Amino acid sequence: MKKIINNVENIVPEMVSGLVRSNSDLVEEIPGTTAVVRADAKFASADQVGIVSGGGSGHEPLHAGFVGDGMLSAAVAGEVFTSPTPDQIYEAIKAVDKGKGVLLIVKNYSGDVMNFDMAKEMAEAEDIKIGTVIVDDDISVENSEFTQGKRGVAGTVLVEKILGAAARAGKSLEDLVNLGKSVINNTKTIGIALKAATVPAVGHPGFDLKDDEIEFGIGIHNERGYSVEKIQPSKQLSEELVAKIIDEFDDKTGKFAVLINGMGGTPLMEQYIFANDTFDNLKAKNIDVGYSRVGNMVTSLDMVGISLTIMKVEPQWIDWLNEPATTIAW
Amino acid sequence: MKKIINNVENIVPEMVSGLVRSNSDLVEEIPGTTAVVRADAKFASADQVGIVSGGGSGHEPLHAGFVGDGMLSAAVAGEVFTSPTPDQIYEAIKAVDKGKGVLLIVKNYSGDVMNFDMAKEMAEAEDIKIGTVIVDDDISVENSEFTQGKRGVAGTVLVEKILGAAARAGKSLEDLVNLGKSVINNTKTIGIALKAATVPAVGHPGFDLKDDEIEFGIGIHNERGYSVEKIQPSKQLSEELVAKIIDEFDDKTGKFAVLINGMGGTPLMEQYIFANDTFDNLKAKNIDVGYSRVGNMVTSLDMVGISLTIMKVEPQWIDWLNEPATTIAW
Amino acid sequence: MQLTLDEATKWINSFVEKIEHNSATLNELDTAIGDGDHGTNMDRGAKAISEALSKKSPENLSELLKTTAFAMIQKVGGASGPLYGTALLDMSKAAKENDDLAALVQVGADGIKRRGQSDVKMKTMIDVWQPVADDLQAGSLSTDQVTAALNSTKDMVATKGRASYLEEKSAGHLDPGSQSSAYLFESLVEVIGG
Amino acid sequence: MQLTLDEATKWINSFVEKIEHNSATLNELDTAIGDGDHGTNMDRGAKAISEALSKKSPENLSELLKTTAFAMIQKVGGASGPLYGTALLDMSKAAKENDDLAALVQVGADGIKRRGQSDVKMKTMIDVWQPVADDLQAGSLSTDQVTAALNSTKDMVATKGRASYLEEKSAGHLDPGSQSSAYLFESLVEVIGG
Ligand SMILES: Nc1ncnc2c1ncn2[C@@H]1O[C@H](COP(=O)(O)OP(=O)(O)O)[C@@H](O)[C@H]1O
Ligand SMILES: Nc1ncnc2c1ncn2[C@@H]1O[C@H](COP(=O)(O)OP(=O)(O)O)[C@@H](O)[C@H]1O
Ligand SMILES: [Mg+2]
Ligand SMILES: [Mg+2]
Ligand SMILES: [Mg+2]
Ligand SMILES: [Mg+2]
Repeated sequence: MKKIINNVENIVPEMVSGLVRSNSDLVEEIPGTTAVVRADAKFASADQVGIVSGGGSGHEPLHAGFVGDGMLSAAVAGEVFTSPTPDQIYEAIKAVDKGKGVLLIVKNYSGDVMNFDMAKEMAEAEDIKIGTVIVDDDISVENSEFTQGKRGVAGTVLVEKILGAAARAGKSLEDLVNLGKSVINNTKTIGIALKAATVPAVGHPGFDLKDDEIEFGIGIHNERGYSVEKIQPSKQLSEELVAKIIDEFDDKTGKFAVLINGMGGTPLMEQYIFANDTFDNLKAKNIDVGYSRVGNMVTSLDMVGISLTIMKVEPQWIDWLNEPATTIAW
Repeated sequence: MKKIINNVENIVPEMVSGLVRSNSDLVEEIPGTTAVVRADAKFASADQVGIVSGGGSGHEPLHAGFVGDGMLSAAVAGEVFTSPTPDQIYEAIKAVDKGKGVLLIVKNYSGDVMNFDMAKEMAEAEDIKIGTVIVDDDISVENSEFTQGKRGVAGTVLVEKILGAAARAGKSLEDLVNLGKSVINNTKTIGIALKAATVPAVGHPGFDLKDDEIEFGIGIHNERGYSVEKIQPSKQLSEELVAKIIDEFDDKTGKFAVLINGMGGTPLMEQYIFANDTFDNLKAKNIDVGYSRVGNMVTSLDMVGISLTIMKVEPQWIDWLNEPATTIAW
Repeated sequence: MQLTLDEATKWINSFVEKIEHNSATLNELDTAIGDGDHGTNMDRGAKAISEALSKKSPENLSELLKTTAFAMIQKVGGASGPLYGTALLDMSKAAKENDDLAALVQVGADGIKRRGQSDVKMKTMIDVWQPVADDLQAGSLSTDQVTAALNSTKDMVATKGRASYLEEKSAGHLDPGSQSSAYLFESLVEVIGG
Repeated sequence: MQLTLDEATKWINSFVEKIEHNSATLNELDTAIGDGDHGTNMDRGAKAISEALSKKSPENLSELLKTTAFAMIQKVGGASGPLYGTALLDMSKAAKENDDLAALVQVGADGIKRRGQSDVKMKTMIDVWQPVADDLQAGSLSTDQVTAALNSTKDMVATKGRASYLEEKSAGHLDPGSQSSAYLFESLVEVIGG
């Protein structure tokens, strides 16, 4: 393993410090934590529901890169691929509560769900109103009562953008929870990997793929997917993902938002080629794309791969996606 | 080689098409070329010197990602790591000339210099005023009359930002050429690679590095650097680069801008850790950082590595760097 | 049997040591069917426990368990942090009234079930905690019993936790949280005798 | 000697073929001391030349050279596009007045020097073009002479083009642009005889 780090234990605090120091007009650290909170001039007077997200590190720019006016109020960074602890989340909640309550956006992983849940219990004990939405957009995993359910992956960033804009527009905590549930229900993602990520503490890729193999349905923490196939041209890769995702929507009319997300080690060049094929494949299925975005948004360390997210959107959601947000990475 | 592409010959047109289709509010293709030009509402009435840049592909988001209000007017994409041809550059020049002339921002590679030069001759034959600035910020290469001179690398994006803002502010072509030369004189970069890039047509990394080796002084087209060393902690890597770069500035007072640039395969996590160490190392040398930026701006396909750019800035330049620009990637 | 403060302190210290010595093994197990960090997570917790206990010696069993719980909650994160944290915090509360070992471990197992919305046979640490609680209730605990509980997770298909995403492919591997729990109860056996 | 349209057409066709067959070799040479694309670049040019010539047969030598030049200028890019393009365009202009082969190749070499701000001994294609022009001027050209010119680039230290960034490390490798130029003049020898 070759990485530009100092030592494995200090990765997260050093990363958060580097992020804050290079963006001190936008964010600041919450003392004693690895959480960051808005530091822009508007924040002091922002009279809105606070929005806190967070999770394990290794998915940068998610979440700290999306803290700012019109998106998240604070983000909590856990250790690499490890949910942050409840006390840190609780500090972030306290830092953003303006008396209107705080919405927690949580990716559906048992660790995240449990730690945010404990933080919620702590905040409620201090009479802070808390709402929670759990993002579970990864349709490569079966959803059933007997399992953990679907994972939360790249769609999270679109959820954060829409809820962030809606919160800025003055929506109540209750409205935001309902909006969030509706957005999440309409968000579906599948990811593929050409090479697994190397967790610094482990030192080698999380799984092996041969030189001509590609794994379909991976998660953002090196979770294996639903099948290993031979590498195919971008056109076919896109075709398979588009077909699988569109199949999940009962209603294929109306507008859709599309996110092509790089996993960290895949250059923009390939993401744009995949985007080009995806526009073709969606057109062939008469899907009307009302919003699109391409880039490294929800990564998995140095994983080589890509994910495709498609969201069925209401007109108002497109406006919220298009509204400017003053963050590091949106 | 595993890449998300269709076939090697179509990489550039498909990439440009994907970029334009996912950002149709910002840019459009110039018909018959792989060049993109501003498509925003403001462009039609923009009464300013046009700014055209371009070069080989593989450095995304450079240059097309920086086309928009306040930055480039058009960008020309050549084949992978290959300068675009004069006819394409000429089309871009024609598409952006508003009668005030066109500034060409060229990275110092013989191919780019010669092709832009031929395009300039073509445009001047049509009575379009042309100014050229040649970016040569890579101080890992010796500059002497007997050589090609220093390469143009990551500093290019800062040059584009400052000149783009200055052009929007109404500066004349002549002023922009002078400003550009002055900015370039004050911009210095060194890059390091942990793994070379794989050019799609070649199919394997451009050079080999052992598991514990790192190459100092690489260019953005797999050009080898000045030394191969054992991998070191980020703190020391940064220390070496900071020392080498700062040494080149005669005057170490005043403000400096800092760009930490990912080469394509290095996650943001490591870039922020390196940024954190760089802030420390600059502080130890009493360097006053007035602007900073971290991210994948000028990449080299899937190269794993990072570059550090430091620019001695005048107060006005900081304002120009901070001004918003409506582009895909700034 | 009653658990004394002295026994519990030895128990926790031995657990800390085992985690520190075996964090690579836990990471490897978690790499196979999770995300490769269970050892790193638990090691962070182990170090936090040592530090907290070295700062201030607990005055009673409940305090010891509470200090241990807080260290886990504040430093581990992931799934295992809130699970071990909840188990130990619930045990700490219960220990104020009752220091019966079997009852305490059952309280811990119940805490994990509540926090994790889970139960036995889901290929989680519960598959070690619950059998151990049962064995203690039945009167004795041996390392063989702990090992048997751990090994029972091997052929299970996970339905909770990260391994559940692998569905059938999760079978054939030990559950990492069960391995760390096995270290916990092997330490207990060392202290209370087989 | 005079260069006829017929000879020149065979020359260019043979060059196109050699480039298409050897693009991988050119990429490999360029990978060692450049950026690995010289074969891909030249192959794009070769295909463009074929296409342009198949669309419309040139009526005279100047037109043939011009068509070839434009194909290179518009399709190759990189350093080699404007260099070959300028050489051929200048040769096309000169061919209107003078069809002496040695004089034409010298015009081409001068065009490369002008466009590239370069000269012999800089480890560029000029180190093939100039010796070949000299040999033709002296009355004959053989593949051995072409090969000798090409091989002379091996030990040179590059001071122009991408290889110059390697400084001393550029020695020990053939210059890729000289290899493609060697193909050009080997094709010429085939046509005009050794
Ligand atoms: N819902 C749950 N109920 C009980 N135990 C669980 C649950 N989810 C996970 N676990 C346990 O946690 C262990 C994983 O811990 P760890 O790797 O530290 O966390 P993460 O999965 O967040 O990376 C699993 O091996 C399993 O024993
Ligand atoms: N300034 C120059 N003058 C003459 N020849 C040059 C010059 N720069 C480059 N070359 C030639 O061009 C060749 C490289 O061409 P190519 O690889 O296609 O372009 P690029 O270097 O842009 O990738 C070199 O091998 C050399 O022969
Ligand atoms: Mg984890
Ligand atoms: Mg090139
Ligand atoms: Mg884990
Ligand atoms: Mg080349």
